[in-house]
Amino acid sequence: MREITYREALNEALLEEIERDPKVFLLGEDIAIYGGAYGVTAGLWKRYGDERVLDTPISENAIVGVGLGAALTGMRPVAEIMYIDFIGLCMEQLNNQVAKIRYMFGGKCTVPLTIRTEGGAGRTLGAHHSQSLESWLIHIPGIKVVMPSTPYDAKGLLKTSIREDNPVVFVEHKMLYNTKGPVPEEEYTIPIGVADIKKEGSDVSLLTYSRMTLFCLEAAKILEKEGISVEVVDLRTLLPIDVKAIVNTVKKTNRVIIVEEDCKTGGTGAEITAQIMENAFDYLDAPVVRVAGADVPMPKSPVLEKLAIPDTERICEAIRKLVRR
Amino acid sequence: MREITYREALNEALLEEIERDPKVFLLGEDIAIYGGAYGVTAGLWKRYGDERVLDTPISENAIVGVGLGAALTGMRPVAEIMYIDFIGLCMEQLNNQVAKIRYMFGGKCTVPLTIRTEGGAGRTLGAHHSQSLESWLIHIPGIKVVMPSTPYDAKGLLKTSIREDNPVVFVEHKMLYNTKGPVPEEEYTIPIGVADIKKEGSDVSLLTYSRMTLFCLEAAKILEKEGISVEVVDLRTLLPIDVKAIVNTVKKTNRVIIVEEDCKTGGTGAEITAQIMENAFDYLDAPVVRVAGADVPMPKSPVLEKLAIPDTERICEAIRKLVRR
Amino acid sequence: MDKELARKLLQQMMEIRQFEDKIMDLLAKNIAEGGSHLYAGMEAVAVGVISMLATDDYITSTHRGHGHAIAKDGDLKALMAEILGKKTGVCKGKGGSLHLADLSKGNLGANGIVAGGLGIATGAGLSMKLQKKNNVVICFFGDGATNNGIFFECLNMASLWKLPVVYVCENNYYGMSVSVKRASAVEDISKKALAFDMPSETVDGQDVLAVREVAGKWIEYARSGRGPSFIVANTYRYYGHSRSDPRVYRTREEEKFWRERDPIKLFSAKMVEQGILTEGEIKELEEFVTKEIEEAVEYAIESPYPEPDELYTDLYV
Amino acid sequence: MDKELARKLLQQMMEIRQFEDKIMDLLAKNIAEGGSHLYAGMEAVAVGVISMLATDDYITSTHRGHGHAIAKDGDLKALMAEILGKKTGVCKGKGGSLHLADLSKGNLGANGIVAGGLGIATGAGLSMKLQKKNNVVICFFGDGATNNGIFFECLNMASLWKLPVVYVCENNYYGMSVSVKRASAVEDISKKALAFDMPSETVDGQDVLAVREVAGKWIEYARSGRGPSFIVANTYRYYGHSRSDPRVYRTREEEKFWRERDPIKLFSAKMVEQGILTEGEIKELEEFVTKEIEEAVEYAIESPYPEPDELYTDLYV
Ligand SMILES: Cc1ncc(C[n+]2csc(CCOP(=O)(O)OP(=O)(O)O)c2C)c(N)n1
Ligand SMILES: Cc1ncc(C[n+]2csc(CCOP(=O)(O)OP(=O)(O)O)c2C)c(N)n1
Ligand SMILES: [Mg+2]
Ligand SMILES: [Mg+2]
Repeated sequence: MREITYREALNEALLEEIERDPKVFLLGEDIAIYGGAYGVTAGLWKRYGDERVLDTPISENAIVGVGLGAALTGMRPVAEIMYIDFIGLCMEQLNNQVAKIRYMFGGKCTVPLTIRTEGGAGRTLGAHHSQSLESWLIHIPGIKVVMPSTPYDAKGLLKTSIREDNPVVFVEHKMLYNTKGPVPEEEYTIPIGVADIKKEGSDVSLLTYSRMTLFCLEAAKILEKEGISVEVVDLRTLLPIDVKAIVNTVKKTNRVIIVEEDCKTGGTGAEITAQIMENAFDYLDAPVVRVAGADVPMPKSPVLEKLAIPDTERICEAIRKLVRR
Repeated sequence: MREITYREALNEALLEEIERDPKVFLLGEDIAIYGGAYGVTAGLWKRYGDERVLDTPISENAIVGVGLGAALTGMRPVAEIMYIDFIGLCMEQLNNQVAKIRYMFGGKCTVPLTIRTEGGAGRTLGAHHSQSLESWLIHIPGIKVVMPSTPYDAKGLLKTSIREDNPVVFVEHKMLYNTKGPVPEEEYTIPIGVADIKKEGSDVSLLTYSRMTLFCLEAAKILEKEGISVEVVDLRTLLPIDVKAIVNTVKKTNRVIIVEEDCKTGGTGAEITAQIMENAFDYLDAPVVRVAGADVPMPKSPVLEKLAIPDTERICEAIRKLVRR
Repeated sequence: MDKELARKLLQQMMEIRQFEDKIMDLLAKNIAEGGSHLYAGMEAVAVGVISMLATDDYITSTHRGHGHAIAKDGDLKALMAEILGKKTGVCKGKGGSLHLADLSKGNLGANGIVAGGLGIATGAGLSMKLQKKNNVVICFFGDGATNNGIFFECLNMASLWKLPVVYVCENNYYGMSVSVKRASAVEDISKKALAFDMPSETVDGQDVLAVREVAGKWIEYARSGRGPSFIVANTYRYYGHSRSDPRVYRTREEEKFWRERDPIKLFSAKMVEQGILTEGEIKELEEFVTKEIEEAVEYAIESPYPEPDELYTDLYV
Repeated sequence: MDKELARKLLQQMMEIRQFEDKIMDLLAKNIAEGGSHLYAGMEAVAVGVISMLATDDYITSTHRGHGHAIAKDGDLKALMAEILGKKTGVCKGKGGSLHLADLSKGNLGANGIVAGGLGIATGAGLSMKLQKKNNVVICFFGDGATNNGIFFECLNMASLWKLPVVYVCENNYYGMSVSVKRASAVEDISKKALAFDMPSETVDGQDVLAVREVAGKWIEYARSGRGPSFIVANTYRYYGHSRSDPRVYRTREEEKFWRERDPIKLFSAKMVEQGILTEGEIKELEEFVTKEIEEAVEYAIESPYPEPDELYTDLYV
């Protein structure tokens, strides 16, 4: 199969959905002429013009609100918030309006709105351009939250997200855009809410998502040589989360490490831990471990940034320690 | 000891701190002439005028930013965000600026800013005036988060918060303002980060905070008659959380129920569960249970609102079930 | 002035007034619970503006949204039932007073967040433009809302993209308790449109015909593709912000001044003067409305609450 | 024109320019990592405005903040070290290019968030007023920032409360790639102040003396308690928004036009023409600055990174 980058996969998904449905249009900062801060929308404006690919002012709260208004009245917008670090500017519209409006209106509307954004550390951009804020999002009933790790998943899940009649926040990772992977030429979609076992194993389970999936796979490879069989479960969707897949892997290995890039306290791993506690407690041979981001703003210094998020070595150590327990 | 309401206790704390420190001033919507949407600042403007009690325009993001700017340059502001439901409007300033600035600046400043707000359901105000969003806050390293349940705690903790050189978000509960409790006449403060055992018990521990503490105490009373001894731990502070107190109560009773009003998924109970998993797993005789808010926007209808958050009966049932396990 | 039209305008204003007075009553009796921001006194704005719209045009409303909902052809029974949180409410009892909405009537919803509807209105305007529909969107909000960031973000976008949105500021001189003077650097709110080269006009919000004229002009302007506009309608709310509000921030004289400029009285007097309606007809109309409202209240009170399992429905498609 | 002053202004502008050129170089060599938004071309704004301040006056800066930091008496070594994330950096390597700050010099910080510093500046202004200090706050931000809600919220408060803040919009005609024309309903950004009855003035941002004159006037206005003002300084950034930016959104002719209006060249020529500085002196100054910057780079490169345990320090008091 051909290999393309995560960025190209996303670009293809957008292009195909623009082609497929005249109601789809994109709006966001620097997505048109510039092609997006990370190049995801490159070429689309040239091809489709302002009517389908719209540069906006730097007005995050309005971008989300306008996306909602368009979604309520017949369009299928894909809004971009350039960095998830800016999501605080539109949390009101996202949480109070986008997520709640269908419920508040007694189910008498649909909100076919996708909000694309991007997060994560790795480029030493400092505290305002490196965050992982997905745990805020999973606490918002009414939206769905998707965080793919591979080009294949990115394309298939973005297409599904755009076709959803529910609002979806689609969180990309800045360090994944240049990663490559197989993506078929033919049309496909991936359902929201289904985890993917990226590697089977029997001694310990790593539950993870987004960029950390890559680190987990590296760690699994290293540990394999040490005779430890590691299962890597890529959750892909955080809301709704695939509880069944989580329970199944716990039943299989009885030892779990959650690997997440976000700050540990109040992070996504906490919810996953609670799900395991509630649904698979009796299958645990040891307490669930969280390998997570440090509870600090992201420091600029490259040496500190590296320490602030999990890396392969820390994952390996956690696995060794857990298996010994 | 004299008994006063939660509202009066807060009012006293503000008045005393205004008197004590000329750098303390209050700003927020309708806090001056009107005395605050829930009357907490009643009388203060009349006594101290615009220089100490400042009505602002309806500009939540700027209120927090202005509070920060004042805190960095010699003042000790207490900002009010009328409902926590509006916090999405100022999450950018809170998360990116208020919480991170000291760290980003290499420790070369302090941020003596208190942000008071109010949350919770119970008045059938619907989805935009009934939320519990504290789990977003505990995921913001750099701030502290306080949520008192009694007039005594409210007064002592608010005074400490105002005196802190770190930013504190102080979350009150709309259904507590009229509750009464003993509050000494003389000056006192309560340290941030210390839980309070509101009732000792030996069979099962309820971990809770804010209004739910009252429901837990009611449930404990009911269960006592059924021969079940319930310990009620009021966390009081959610960030930092009192891990020691949590571990101690788990060691004592080996059975834990977290009672929280916020939406369950990604809620504060998830983090508490993870803390127990990591620090007291071996002392658990049964999985930790979360009795939490439903994962829906708060419905208006009084019958649905009641179902959407925990009540004494649901807590009692959870206790009975857990003890039988 | 067409008699049918006069009757319609008057009837809607009366419906709003009596609806609100009734809710005040229900609140006092603890039959209605929770907050309700009452529109009484401001009827000419909602009725004047909305009467110039086509049925498939859109509005967005506010926390003070009963008037807009009624004027946008809302069903009185379903609205009253919603306010009581009943299953038969226009939002099945899930929204309540702060979230009245009816997409089938073009009402994109009241909003518990001040300025919370500005984005929705602007997005609906963009949507009309992209779909090449010639519908217009009316965006209602208060004077206080014009100090919130999203107000400016949206007006900028609307003007930049020439969207068919008419922004209508219902200036009742106060936010909750904070007067325009104490909250806004400009007392003349229409000046805010200068920051966006957007045409603006101030109108007497107690005079339903004046409102109609101004609204009609700018609706037409929007419909013909010339872009957005900003109307400031000066008006007054009779009741306090909430039931417990002792209204210390305003004087009884000021209240009296405005009560004398009551939109229903003013319009009734004018219609009688011009011989379009008789006093008898007006009285009849009033009685008709009283009956309508009574029926709505009865319907609402007798309606059942939602079933418990409704808690989890309607969240996702 | 005082010779010492001329030398100081020129030196600061040269320091900024060479600092930026050097960073471009370090980025290309992968010695500097991460983003750096370069100020080259815009030097006359920071230097012109800040040279009119007292040392205990405040500024807030932007994502494009190197120029402001240098002009506000920043230590070149500590700034360069910060940009490389070194322990000796002005923020101990924790902030980086986007978060340069030095409270001891009155620099309340650069900001990774567009318009993120507006609240801080406005709050500092309120703080001065409440403390009855007569210090002034300069708030820098770009043209793009004037479309963000908090910009409007803050200007409203500042005007309402008559705060001693001078808001300085560095209009370089583009956000990242989106031109003012495509992002703002008014091309003349100074019009935005009309929404707040705030005085405003537009100035040639390439002419350091013109900037000084205008800034001086409004700083004095603020200092004497008359309230805030809004300055729009028209200027241009030479480099792309980031290193990889091919600058397709603007023409090479436009860039050439602005390069010809280089603030350092313009000011140097004027000083020579007026006989205040000789070409030789200017050359000498340039060489002096080159040495300074080289030393700063050397210092920064040789400085150690923070120790691992620094990860957890400086979060709470
Ligand atoms: C974002 C936000 N801030 C504050 C409130 C609380 N609040 C509700 S109504 C109101 C006053 C609004 O004033 P205005 O916009 O003039 O409308 P009016 O009530 O006068 O009709 C306030 C402050 C809110 N609902 N939303
Ligand atoms: C709130 C926010 N939105 C978007 C960005 C991404 N971004 C960084 S700089 C920039 C352009 C800013 O334009 P302007 O204010 O004119 O400043 P300039 O870069 O031209 O100096 C953008 C969109 C950001 N940092 N913060
Ligand atoms: Mg008002
Ligand atoms: Mg710019």
